[in-house]
Amino acid sequence: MSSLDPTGPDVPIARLRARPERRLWRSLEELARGTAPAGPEFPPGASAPPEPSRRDFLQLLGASAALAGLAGCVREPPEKILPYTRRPEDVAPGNPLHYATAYALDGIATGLLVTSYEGRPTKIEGNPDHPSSRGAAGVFEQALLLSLYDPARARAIRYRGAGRSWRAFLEYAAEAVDLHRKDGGAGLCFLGEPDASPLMADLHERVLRALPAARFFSYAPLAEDAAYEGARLAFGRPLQTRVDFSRARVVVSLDADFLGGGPDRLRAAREFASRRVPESELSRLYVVESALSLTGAMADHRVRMRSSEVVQFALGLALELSPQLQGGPHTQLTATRPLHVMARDLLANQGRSVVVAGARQPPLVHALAHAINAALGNADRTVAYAAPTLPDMAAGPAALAPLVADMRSGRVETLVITAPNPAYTAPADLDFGSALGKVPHAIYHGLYEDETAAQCAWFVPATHSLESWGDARAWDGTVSIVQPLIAPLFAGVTHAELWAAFVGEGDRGAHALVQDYWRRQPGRPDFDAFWEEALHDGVVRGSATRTESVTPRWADIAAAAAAAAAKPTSGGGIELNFLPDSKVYDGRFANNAWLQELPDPITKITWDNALLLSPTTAGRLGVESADLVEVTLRGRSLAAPVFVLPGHADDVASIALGYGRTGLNEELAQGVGANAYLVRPSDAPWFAPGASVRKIGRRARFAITQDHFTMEGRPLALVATPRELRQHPERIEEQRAALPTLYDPVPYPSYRWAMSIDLSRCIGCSACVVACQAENNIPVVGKERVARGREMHWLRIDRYFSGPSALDPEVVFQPVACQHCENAPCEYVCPVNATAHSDEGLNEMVYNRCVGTRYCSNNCPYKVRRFNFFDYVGQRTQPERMLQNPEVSIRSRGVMEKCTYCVQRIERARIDARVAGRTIREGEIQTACQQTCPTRAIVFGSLHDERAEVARLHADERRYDLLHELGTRPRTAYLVRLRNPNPELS
Amino acid sequence: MSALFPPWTNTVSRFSLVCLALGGVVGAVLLVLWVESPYFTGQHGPIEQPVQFDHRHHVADDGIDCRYCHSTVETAASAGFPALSVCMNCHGQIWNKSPMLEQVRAAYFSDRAIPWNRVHRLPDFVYFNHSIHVAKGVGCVSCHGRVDQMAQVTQVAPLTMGWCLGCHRAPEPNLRPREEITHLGWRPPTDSGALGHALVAQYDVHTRVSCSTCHR
Amino acid sequence: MTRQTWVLGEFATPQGMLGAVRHLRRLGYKNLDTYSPYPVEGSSEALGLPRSRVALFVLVGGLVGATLGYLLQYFCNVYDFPINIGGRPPHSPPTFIPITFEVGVLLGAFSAFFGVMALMRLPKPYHPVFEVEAFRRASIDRFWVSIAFAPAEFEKKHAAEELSRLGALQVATVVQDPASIQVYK
Amino acid sequence: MATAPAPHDPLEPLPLVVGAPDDHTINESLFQYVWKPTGRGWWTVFLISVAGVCWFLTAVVVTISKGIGTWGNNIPVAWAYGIINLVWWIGIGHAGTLISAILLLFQQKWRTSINRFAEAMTLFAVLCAAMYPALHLGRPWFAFWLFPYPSPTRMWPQFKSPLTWDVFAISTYFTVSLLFWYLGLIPDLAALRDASKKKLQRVAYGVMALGWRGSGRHWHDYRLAYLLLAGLSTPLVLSVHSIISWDFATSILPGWHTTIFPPYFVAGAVFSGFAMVLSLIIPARKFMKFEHVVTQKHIDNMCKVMLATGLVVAYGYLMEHFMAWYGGNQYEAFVFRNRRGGPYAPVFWTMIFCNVVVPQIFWTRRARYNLVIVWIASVLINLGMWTERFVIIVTSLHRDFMPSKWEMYYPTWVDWSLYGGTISFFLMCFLLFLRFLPAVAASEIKELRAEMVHDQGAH
Repeated sequence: MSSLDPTGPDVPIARLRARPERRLWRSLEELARGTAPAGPEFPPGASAPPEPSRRDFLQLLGASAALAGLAGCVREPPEKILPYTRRPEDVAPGNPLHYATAYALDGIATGLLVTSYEGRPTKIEGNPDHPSSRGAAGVFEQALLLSLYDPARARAIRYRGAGRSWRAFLEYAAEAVDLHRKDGGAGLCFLGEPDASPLMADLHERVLRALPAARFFSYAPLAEDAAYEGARLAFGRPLQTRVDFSRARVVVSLDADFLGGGPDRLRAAREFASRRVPESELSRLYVVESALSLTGAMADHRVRMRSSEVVQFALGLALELSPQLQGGPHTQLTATRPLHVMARDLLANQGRSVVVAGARQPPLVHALAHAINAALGNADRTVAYAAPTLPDMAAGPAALAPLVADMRSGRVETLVITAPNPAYTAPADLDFGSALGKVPHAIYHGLYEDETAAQCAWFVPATHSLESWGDARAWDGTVSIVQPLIAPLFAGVTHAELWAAFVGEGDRGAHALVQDYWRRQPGRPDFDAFWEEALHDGVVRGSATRTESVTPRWADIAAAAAAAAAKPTSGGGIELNFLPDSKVYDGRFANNAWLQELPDPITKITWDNALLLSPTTAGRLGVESADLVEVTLRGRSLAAPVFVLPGHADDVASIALGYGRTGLNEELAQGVGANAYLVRPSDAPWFAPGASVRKIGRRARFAITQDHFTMEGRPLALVATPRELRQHPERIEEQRAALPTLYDPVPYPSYRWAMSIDLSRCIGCSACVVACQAENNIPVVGKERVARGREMHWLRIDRYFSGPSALDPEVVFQPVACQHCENAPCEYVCPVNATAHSDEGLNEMVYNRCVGTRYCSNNCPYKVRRFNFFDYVGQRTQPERMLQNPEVSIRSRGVMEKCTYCVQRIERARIDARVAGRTIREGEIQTACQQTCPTRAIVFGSLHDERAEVARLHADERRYDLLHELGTRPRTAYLVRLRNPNPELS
Repeated sequence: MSALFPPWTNTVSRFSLVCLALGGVVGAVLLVLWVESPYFTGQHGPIEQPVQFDHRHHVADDGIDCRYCHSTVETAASAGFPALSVCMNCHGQIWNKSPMLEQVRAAYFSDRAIPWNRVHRLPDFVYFNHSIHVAKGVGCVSCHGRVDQMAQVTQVAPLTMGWCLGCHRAPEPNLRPREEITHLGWRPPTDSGALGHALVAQYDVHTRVSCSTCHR
Repeated sequence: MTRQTWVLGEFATPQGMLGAVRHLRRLGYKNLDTYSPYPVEGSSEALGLPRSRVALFVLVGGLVGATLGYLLQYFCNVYDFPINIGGRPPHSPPTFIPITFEVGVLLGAFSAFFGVMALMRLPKPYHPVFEVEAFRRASIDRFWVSIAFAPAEFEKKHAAEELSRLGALQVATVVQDPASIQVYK
Repeated sequence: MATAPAPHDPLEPLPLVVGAPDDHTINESLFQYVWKPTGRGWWTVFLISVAGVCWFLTAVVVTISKGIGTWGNNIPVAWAYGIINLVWWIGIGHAGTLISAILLLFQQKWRTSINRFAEAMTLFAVLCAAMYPALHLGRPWFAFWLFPYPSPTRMWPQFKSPLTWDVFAISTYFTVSLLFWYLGLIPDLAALRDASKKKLQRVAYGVMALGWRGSGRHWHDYRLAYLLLAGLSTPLVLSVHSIISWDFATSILPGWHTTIFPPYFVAGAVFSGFAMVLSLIIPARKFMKFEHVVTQKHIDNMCKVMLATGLVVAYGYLMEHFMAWYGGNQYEAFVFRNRRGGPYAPVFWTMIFCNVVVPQIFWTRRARYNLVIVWIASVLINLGMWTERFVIIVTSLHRDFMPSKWEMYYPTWVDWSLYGGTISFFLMCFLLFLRFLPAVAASEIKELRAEMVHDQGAH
């Protein structure tokens, strides 16, 4: 049926193949050959950047799709049907299939469950069986889909710009290996990103067996070297720290954004959130940091300070808490009040607390954290240690220096780069780009022909993770097999294939490589069964690495502490902070429109990064938000717009990495934001003193989705302490008590769909926003239109600053989508019945009936309705159309749209249930936002069954209705955000 | 004579006024009728297909069940358009030399899909699901007509929303025992009303007219 | 059209015209009519016209319109396709009032306009009186009186003389038959 | 065009018709410009307005081909210029009906010489207004869905929506105004038919006159019908702007959701309508030499009406702000604080100046007698009433319940072109009307004169 396949005959599904007797994944492997559409199919520059000119061109391109809304009243020529020539066994057109796979970011994998229609992956979810995911997925995982179909991805293998075949490259690689044999491969270097993949480790060894002198380097701009160094300092060997926040009653974060970043953030968020609700013993979070992070936003007490002062703070804490360090040098740090209180709170919760140090902090802070945890007896209770999952623990900017030195001195003849875009991400002082010029045989393997590709002789396009065979390991070591969801859309080879080329196996195909590796592993009598299970579950059971108990080396720590204490706190000037970006990470996602248009959780800025300053500092510098300034650090300078952020530390400027890309083909990324790598020093990659900020005089224009910070004293996102909740239940009661009405209640005999959102659990990570965008075919509109207030996200996360001081605000997040009011104000103003109520209480939006008066939006007090001001469908390029969810209508120009509670999922579940002659089970329907939510803040279900969790939450003491006094009777209920401040501090 | 207008202008003026008035009304009425006419809804004769596939022969003569070719009708939204391999299951053995089937064989062996022309087309914003209708006892014939008597398939139902609503508001007349779903010639027993109501109860038929039933 | 004769008299003032009409009526003349550039007070009484029926038309039209207006809304939103709109009852009289009123006014206005056109037998671009060239001033600054005769009781002479005696500035006679039309002075 | 205050005895009422012209001269003086060739002045203004209309059409094409995105609208400000201009034009239209219908019912003689003029203005204003509801739709090609007709989808309009009411109100208003206007035109068309020299003109006006011959039997029904139409128009005109105001009043938006809107919108409509009549008729009477029928008396009266309605409007503003403060609803209170001191405060204070301060000058006779002052004031009041709609619509929308979705609204060139375009269209229609149709109801003037003569004869 046409409606199930909006891409029509363009999709090469007719060429899918399957041998009935084979397993599904084999059919996918077959699928992995020969379905790559021809390059010329795509118009030049079809990646739809937000400039109008190209948009016009693309409107013509997509005119047919844009007419979808008209289809009802226009007779069209007969539509073509392209059936399979041989239908794969398990594929019923219109019925999705789900495959387990995994995606590794900086080498650590998150398990995924991917939905696929007729061989087109259309949605990504977390894999419930995977330890790091537990069914959740973050913004990066959710947005993978778009980069898979990104038309800007590299299309061909090139040698000095000219197209080459994979075969040609293999010959070249073989020659290279022969050449290097003479000196054992001394001139051969591999630069990869940290990777826990067993297969890659194996290839690594095999290359060394052939060429013992070959050298392997790892580089990731956001690598967490300091953590391993800290462990080495504390325990004598690098160890991986695993925190179990679900056991911690008191959490002290020393500049650690464990909710917003880090390899295991999804699990951390889940566990942390589980302690933020009254059902469990409420935990208390202290955060010490400079720039306001997601973790800082969740803090019960937050202490702003320069990143460089955190070490002193940690020292002070350690001295109070760990007797083993007593008698050490007395730090000149004037111990602040919160420090003592924190210390007391930690002491009161020995074995039930945890101190975590941030990756941005130097090793000593990590060591001190370990020391404190040991002193408090938290080790093996809330925090455990294990052998690192990552083989290469020195991967930060510093680790890159020796390689660059060799490159300059010409000692590197052949350099195989698989690390993402080092020429861009390498610190400026290394000048990796020019060094690369000195390497005669540079081979770059990447998704895009980016800044690095431009400097390399050879370019080999990489397959996207969803197109690749391979394996990966989770933070706890659990192995996942990475299986492809679709044949490479553009010519590409996997990381493994590339390295295999240097052991003469480059032509075997990634599938063979990974399968052979695992076939060779001992202890698997029935390999096929193992393999099948591993693919099906997405994890290899019992492959997690075991934790071990260790004891700190107090003397070493004390010595290091003494040294640090002796060292005066870093000098004057402004301290420049470098932050991982919440959206483009280190810049690798810069061409992903979903992420670029996603509002930053804290600043709500889209399509940009900014130099963050505290109100005080901004005042002192005489700048305000959107002023362009020149930041100078160690003689290197950078122009960036200022954003004044409450809660930011004084005399500190923070800027996110990953912007200001100049990638050749990544048109979306080009010129978005400022490139902080240009001023990032390799010896101080996270924060450096002595920066100066000078006002340029020009102003930038931010596209901010929420430029008003406060709630204006309105009862929107309610916050309370458990005590207030006990003492003043009426304050919540009056936000939910039934209001008088003239109307007879409308009966809802069967299901009564409803949602609840627990503000205590929501950490504002925004994964739900991207999930919603992916599930519901929500268009991207570009910076200009976001700035005009025309963003299309059905679900937005409001961020409010509250509290007495604008310098130390309390932050609260509130996801707001259509509330599905039973007395919906939007409905009675629609002149054409385009929005109406279903017999189960859904507020339905009928796109094909909408004429676009926009009256409903005016009358929606929550302002959650979105309008198609232009023809956005027409702007979607061919590959982008392939990712559209066939279960959701494409909206034409001029119609309203909004959250539907994922009605397509409800209807599918209903039909499945009714065909099977049963009712829909509790939990059978998950909305996209709910399914991806790392903290389980969103719950969906039917109120007609009191046992349903959503019904329980609707009856919760913390439940309230948004803008309750209007009497709209929303079906979405909110649960009051709980704070657990320390009485001594409040 | 000095009158500005000759006498006949009286008749003309009145006549033209009447025409003006009637013209508007009649035009509107015709428009309303036209959009529901077979010509507009597409019930206007068969649609040419690349291959002369004759349902009369396959269904009536050979007695092949609908589900043999449209195999996902009970499990999926789409009834399933038969893959060429399905054709070849039989025509690999019989008529495997027939020139009529040359195109089919060529397509099959060259692995190229034959571009058929859609006959029953719903707009893209309508989500029709075969499986649920079949499961609740709606026969193929109710919407597709006596395909077993069609040389080339023709759209017999208007497929307008009004037509859909008709059945969703009163499904009884269109229900039949599940085992008769694909039996195109099936006639309900004398008092079809009673059977309809019985089946509604038996199959727990619960037709909905909420927008999201079909529009998402 | 049967043979008919019109005798027309032109007067300088409305008073003259009215006087003439009253007199002629007293003499028992039927089928009198007056012509003036603007409505002249008392002409209706002079012509002895009954109460106009336009008012009745408007009343009926308005009531019918209002009823239709309400029924239309009731049929659409309550009877034919009731939909749950924001939890409001499908049949909510208050919200039906505005359209009921508007449709009432619309039909009322239509019946007033087309009603009066029908009563005046307009449009009628041709009328025998237009045969008299001088009659053109009837819409500008002159006041005319006409007497129409069926062929049976044709008293052209007397009528013309009466009009002149009553002070008509000029008198004209239009004799209209299927064949030809003559104008006598 | 300033004429010094006419020296005359204040006890003596101002004349409605200057001098004692006979019917013939009235006829000649009122129709002369239909016969004599058009002057250069007319052509200049006309061509300018035609150019404006072409510009308007380009803006329309852009809007329809590219989408509402070419306007400045956004979420939350989903309505802006489209609706502002709609309300403004409808309001202007109201004076016409008021003058011709209500003043007729109240037997105000002074309506006679300006009603035709005002009715024409009504028609063209409503035409301009009616364009916006269609244009501002996201999918204007489906505008017909707002009308109830049996469709294959079996869907009907939703009659609880004020927008559906608008459809009926505006179309009814236009139709009734047209009938009323045309019925009034008929005797004058007949007069033109008979008085014109050129054959072509005679035939053209003859066709339009439908064969009217001023028969006493016709006048008998005609007068009643005309009166009844006036009787129907009077509640209609009140209902139309009330319904327009319900577009806002029935919503839940702070600043919109208020019961005072209907009366205050109607008053505002009359206010702006009279302002528009004045700003048009003051030049017109000059250039078309109507001073003898459109006298100082008329202008004086209209100024007084504006003063009165202006005071009602001022009271409306006062009440809004008072209730916002007194009602103690924080959302309502904020919206009005935001109007006074928010980013759009300049527009708000312009409104206060034009609609509240300016009309006060009409307390003095000197101001009412100085045509320059009157004209400038009336133009300012038109501007003021436009800003009023801007304030009501934009300031209420751009900061409503959720501070997280507050946005600013800035119009685009398309917005401005559409606004300027309708003004040109209005002007064009008006010039054509002045050129080809009797702008003053001659037969009614004659009747009026006759009555005056009669009255004088009486005492």
